[in-house]
Amino acid sequence: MQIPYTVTARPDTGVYNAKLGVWLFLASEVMLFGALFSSYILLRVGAPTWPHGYELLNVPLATFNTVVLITSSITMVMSWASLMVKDFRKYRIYMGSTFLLGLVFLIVKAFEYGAKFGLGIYPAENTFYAIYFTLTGLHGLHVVGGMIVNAYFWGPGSKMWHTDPVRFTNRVEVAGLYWHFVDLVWIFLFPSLYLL
Amino acid sequence: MDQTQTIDFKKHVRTYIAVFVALMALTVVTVAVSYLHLPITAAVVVALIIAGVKGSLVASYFMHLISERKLIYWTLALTFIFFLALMLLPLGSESDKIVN
Amino acid sequence: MQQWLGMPIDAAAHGAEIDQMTVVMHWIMLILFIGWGLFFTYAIIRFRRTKSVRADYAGVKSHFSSYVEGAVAVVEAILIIGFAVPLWAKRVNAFPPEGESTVVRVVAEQFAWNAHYPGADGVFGKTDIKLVSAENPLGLDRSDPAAKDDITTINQLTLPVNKPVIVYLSSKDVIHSFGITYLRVKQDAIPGEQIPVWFTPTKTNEQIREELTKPYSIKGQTVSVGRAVNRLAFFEYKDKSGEVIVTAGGFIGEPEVQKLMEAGIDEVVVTKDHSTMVAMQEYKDADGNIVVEKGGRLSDDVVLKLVAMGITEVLAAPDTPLEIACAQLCGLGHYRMRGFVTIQTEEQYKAWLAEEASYLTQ
Amino acid sequence: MANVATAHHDTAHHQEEELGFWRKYVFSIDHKVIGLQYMFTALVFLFLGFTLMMLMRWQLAYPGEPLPGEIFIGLPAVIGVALLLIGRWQRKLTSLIGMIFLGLAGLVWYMVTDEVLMPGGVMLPELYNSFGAMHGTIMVFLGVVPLAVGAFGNYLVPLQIGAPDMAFPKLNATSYWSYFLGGVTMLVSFFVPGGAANSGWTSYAPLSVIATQGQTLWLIGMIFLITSSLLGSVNFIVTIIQLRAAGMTFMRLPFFVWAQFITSFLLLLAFPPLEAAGIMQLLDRVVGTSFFMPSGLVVSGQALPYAGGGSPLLWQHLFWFLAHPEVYVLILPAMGIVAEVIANNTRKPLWGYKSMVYAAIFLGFMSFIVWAHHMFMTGMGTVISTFFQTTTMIISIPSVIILTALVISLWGGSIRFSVPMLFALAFLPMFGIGGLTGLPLGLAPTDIHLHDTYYVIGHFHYVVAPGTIFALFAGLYYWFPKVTGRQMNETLGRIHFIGSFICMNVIFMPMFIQGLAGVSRRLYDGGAQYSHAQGVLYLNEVMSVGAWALGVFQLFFIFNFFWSIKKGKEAKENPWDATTLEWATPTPPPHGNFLTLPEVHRGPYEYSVPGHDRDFVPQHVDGQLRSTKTQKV
Ligand code: HEA
Ligand code: HEA
Ligand code: CUA
Ligand SMILES: [Cu+2]
Repeated sequence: MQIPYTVTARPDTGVYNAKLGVWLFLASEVMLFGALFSSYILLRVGAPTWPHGYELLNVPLATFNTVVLITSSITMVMSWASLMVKDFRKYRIYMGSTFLLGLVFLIVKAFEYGAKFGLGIYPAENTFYAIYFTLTGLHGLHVVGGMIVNAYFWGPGSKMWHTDPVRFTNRVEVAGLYWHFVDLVWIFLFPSLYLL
Repeated sequence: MDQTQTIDFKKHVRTYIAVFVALMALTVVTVAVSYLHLPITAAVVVALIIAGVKGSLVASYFMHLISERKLIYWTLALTFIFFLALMLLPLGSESDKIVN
Repeated sequence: MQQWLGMPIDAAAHGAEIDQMTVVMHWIMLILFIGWGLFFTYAIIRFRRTKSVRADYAGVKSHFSSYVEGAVAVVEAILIIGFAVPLWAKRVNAFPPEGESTVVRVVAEQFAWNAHYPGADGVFGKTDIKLVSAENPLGLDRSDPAAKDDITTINQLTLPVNKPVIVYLSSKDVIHSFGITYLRVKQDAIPGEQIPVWFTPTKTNEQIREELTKPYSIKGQTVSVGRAVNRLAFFEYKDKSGEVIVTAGGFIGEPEVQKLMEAGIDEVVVTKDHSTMVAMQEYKDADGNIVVEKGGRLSDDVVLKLVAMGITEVLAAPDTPLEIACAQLCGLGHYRMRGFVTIQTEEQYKAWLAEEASYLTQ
Repeated sequence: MANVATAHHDTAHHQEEELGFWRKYVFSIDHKVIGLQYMFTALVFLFLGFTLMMLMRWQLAYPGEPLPGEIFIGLPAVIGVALLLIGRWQRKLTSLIGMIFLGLAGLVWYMVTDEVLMPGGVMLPELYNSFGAMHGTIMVFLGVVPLAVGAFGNYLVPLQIGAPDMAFPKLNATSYWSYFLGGVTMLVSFFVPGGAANSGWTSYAPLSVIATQGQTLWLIGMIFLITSSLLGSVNFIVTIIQLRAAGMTFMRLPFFVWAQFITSFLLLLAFPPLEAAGIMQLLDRVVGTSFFMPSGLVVSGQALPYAGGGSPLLWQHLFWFLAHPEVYVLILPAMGIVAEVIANNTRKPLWGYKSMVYAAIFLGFMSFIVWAHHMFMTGMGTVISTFFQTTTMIISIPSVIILTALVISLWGGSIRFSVPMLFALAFLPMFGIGGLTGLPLGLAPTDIHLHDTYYVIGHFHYVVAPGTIFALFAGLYYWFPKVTGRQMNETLGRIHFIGSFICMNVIFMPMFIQGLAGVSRRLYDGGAQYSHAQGVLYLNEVMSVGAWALGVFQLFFIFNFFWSIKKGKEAKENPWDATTLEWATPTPPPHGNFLTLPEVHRGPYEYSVPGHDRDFVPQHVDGQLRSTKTQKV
């Protein structure tokens, strides 16, 4: 028997299953990163001395990455908007660029990490680097996850557009919610690690 | 595609662009401020305010929270409360230790 | 109720308050439980199917329960405001001035308690982990003038009675917990932190021993022959031919075990280790010479002598009644991470300090 | 109803032809099959956790005496062989479980004959600690939670709310398999050098960071388990909010569903911090970061190669941020089961259903801000300790409300002492004891004397063992006919109950005495060294004998369980004359549960409604009633 409200919204709650699902998932993500931020604060407050992020980390690169991620956010939302107006071609373009921007972000990150490793600096160096690598690393994994999803909806997954457009649009919206969250995390990560 | 959709599609896109510009601007600001090397508390306050604004922009417009259902609000409100507890209570116990 | 709860004797000034609060709480718990229990029991008996065939849709109509719940809330509020908060505040805020108290550093490690006394100058000498070694577990820097007169002991905390004690607690490796049951003290020792604890002992070890004195059975322990190897026989054992295999107090080795088995004896009584106990009264044998004086250890031969005299129960007390029990899992030796506390009169304590100091000079 | 049922039956057969064995039983996405997978896995783990404890109890009763391995291998071996015998002329399942029990016997054999950790059959402290840690971990994370939430929740929630399945069936399967992997990882950790994790289920740093390899696997296992719980909880919440049948308003949900709903929120929001902490501890252990490692650590004379600057208390905060809500995760579903069973067997509505619901919500909310009552002895000042003492006392009120409502529900009932009811009734006073003894622990001054003593062990075992475990037994006996279409044997059930009830109290009551005397927990020799423990040492043997006896009484359950699957006496469609929706489907429910989604017309517990001939009115049955309100509050 069919599971109700997979596509259409349930009248009294006003949402369809996947949407509620992803918001709940994001709630748990908030607690996950929350715990790491909390650890960051606790360690920093407890430390006798703590370096300023901009003394040790590459702010210009990170700023560039911020721009990249924000841009990827808008291309993501545009891809969804295009589907709303049934413009599949535009969707393909926007979704594609979202994926590519994600890739750019990762490459830049790779350079950042590489530079540090080159200097023989690893997470074990001190608690600052430990939390820096952990937070950015975990965020990076989230980017990768998002990119896999986006790639799927750009390529094979997009067949569904022709069979069940409404459902496909929902899926893209949900993927978008996740992607924006990843962006949102970075928006907090960037100042707290690099600028303070 | 029919008229009405194109209309509000255009409207949507305009808001998205606006938000995008705002985000860029704020990014520039926050980085710029960091070069002033303000005293740490001031710096934290500024950085968090800016990040907060940027965050809420993304959430409200890109994630459409502005026009979201109550159900979602409640879930997030609950999460936020516990998030605060997770931030503040450990700090509180660290700052209230037995001393002599 | 305190006895009834089996709370151990308390030898600290603040102990009574904690015990009293514990007792109060248990009374409340008991009353609540009996209250609910009675209602519960009555209900399941009265409303069993055979008695009440058709249930009553509404059930209880009164809102009495709300009052009960309210009452519980009120009682808990009183407990917090009236007992918990003030008591805790006394423990963690109202520290006595260091001048008028005995100040000690205690550094826990796997699996021992290192005590560090500031010595005559009342100043703790520097410590440095680079200096840590088997002989110098604290890493005390003897070259530091303040350290010259510092006294350090391992698993032994000697303190004067009726004078506040402030212990600065820390750990070298993992988290331990500094628990002294009879002093109602417990505080985690956390590496990287130094946490102060304070208490005022009100009884010396002698007094505590007196309190703990009770008839103590020195009977042996029955074990299967297999397990009796390398133990001392409690009775004399003969084989069928009446030849002695092992005398009372005799050592049971492999050969003895063999003989015992051949003799068809499968269970034997061996001496139990009573050496942690001391006699609390003098025991003389028939011709008046002392078997064990008051305070003497109940070593195996003493026990055997007493048994030979037909005494199986003596007035005894633990030799070291006050123990530091580690109350936080800290590794494989957690269970044996035991330190000893000796509470003495001011004079004895001074003497002890002097003695320790004398070792330093040589 | 009847004809509908038959209709269901042929659809059921129809289904079975469609899916092959693997798709149907192993990689199924049917919430009922997944629920059963959870149930069997969790029961086996419960038994393993118990076995570890039976071994430990030997060391506690007879410190240093060689352990009679044969006996302890015997228990699971006997069960295994017996199940294989039953299985010979029964379904594959039983034989499978039989082999698993033989596997358990093998595991025990491996451990008791391990010359490194058990030279001459004498358990070494390392092994004792490792068993203690794994007992706690297995019982909490691999036993009770998967059984209470994964099994009961999965099987019943969709049925009780009138849904065809969970909202995300594939996700559901994923979370089971993630749990399974977590379990396997934990099992593997028994075989690595140094044995399984041995730093307590709390894994306090720095001890856990410098511990043997087992700890690394423990952390990896936990990450699987946490992932599983997160996926599960999202699924439950969406299912309950979105898939309620027409007319199933929130205030018409069975209390059990409410319990699962709140539990899911606890899992969803409390687990991530432990996941973060787990990752950090893993990094500390593997790549040498110092999140939990302060500067200047010296272990056995050697300075540790850590940069330092970390905080051991950070771990405790993150751990207890999960672990306190976790303990309510252990109790809420149990309360839910007990509520169902009591309503059904008193033949009357729950008293104060609404207040119970609100209390449960409040309980769930508060449980996030009391965690540091586990940390009173870590050096807390007045302000923060006052905060946590207050919240701790406040959180006890909702529990009081729920328990009181359940006790009052008995009043005016027509009580059937069926086996499930016996367990449910026993739950009340047992939880009462456990809960009440939580109060002196919740106030810092009294906690000074009781912290980390056997009093704590007694406290929480009264809530989890004769509490939760009994509730789970009640549920197993109660819903058995729903799943198998057969009843479990009454007499065996009663023996199982009486035996377990007595043994549980023989085991856990003495713990309070030992605790008040000041005997610490986690002592390899049960305190034999300490003079303050001498007076209560004899109790160790008493408790151990109790534990072994408890083990023997479980045989009655296990055999009854598997025997009844095929041989139990046939059960009616609705053997307990229950009102909730799970009984409105045929037995066993087909894939998709309902042919036409039911419509709900009234509250969950319309028993003995005045002016009705039958003493129960199912939720889905139409027809005007004098009162459609759930009942007076
Ligand atoms: C299901 C699990 C569960 C539950 C429900 C509880 C419930 C409570 N717990 Fe418990 N607790 C644990 C599991 C649980 N706990 C575990 C596992 C630990 C140890 C962790 C470790 O260190 O390893 C622990 C430890 C623990 C501590 C730390 C002790 C220490 O380490 O020093 C504290 C301290 O505040 C505490 C307090 C409480 C309180 C106040 C409640 C309250 O919620 C209780 C409220 C309930 C009542 C007040 C009962 C009311 C009911 C009645 C009175 C009805 C009676 C009915 C009849 C007689 C018919 N618990
Ligand atoms: C849900 C949690 C839970 C449960 C149910 C139990 C159940 C039991 N526990 Fe557990 N225990 C803990 C959680 C739990 N424990 C924790 C967290 C600790 C602290 C660990 C630490 O120190 O870090 C602990 C510690 C602990 C100690 C202290 C060890 C120490 O400090 O050194 C002891 C001592 O006796 C003990 C005993 C028991 C006993 C006898 C049971 C009995 O009640 C067991 C009852 C079990 C059953 C009745 C099994 C039922 C299952 C079946 C019958 C299987 C059927 C199978 C099929 C049908 C396929 N436990
Ligand atoms: Cu030190 Cu336990
Ligand atoms: Cu708790």
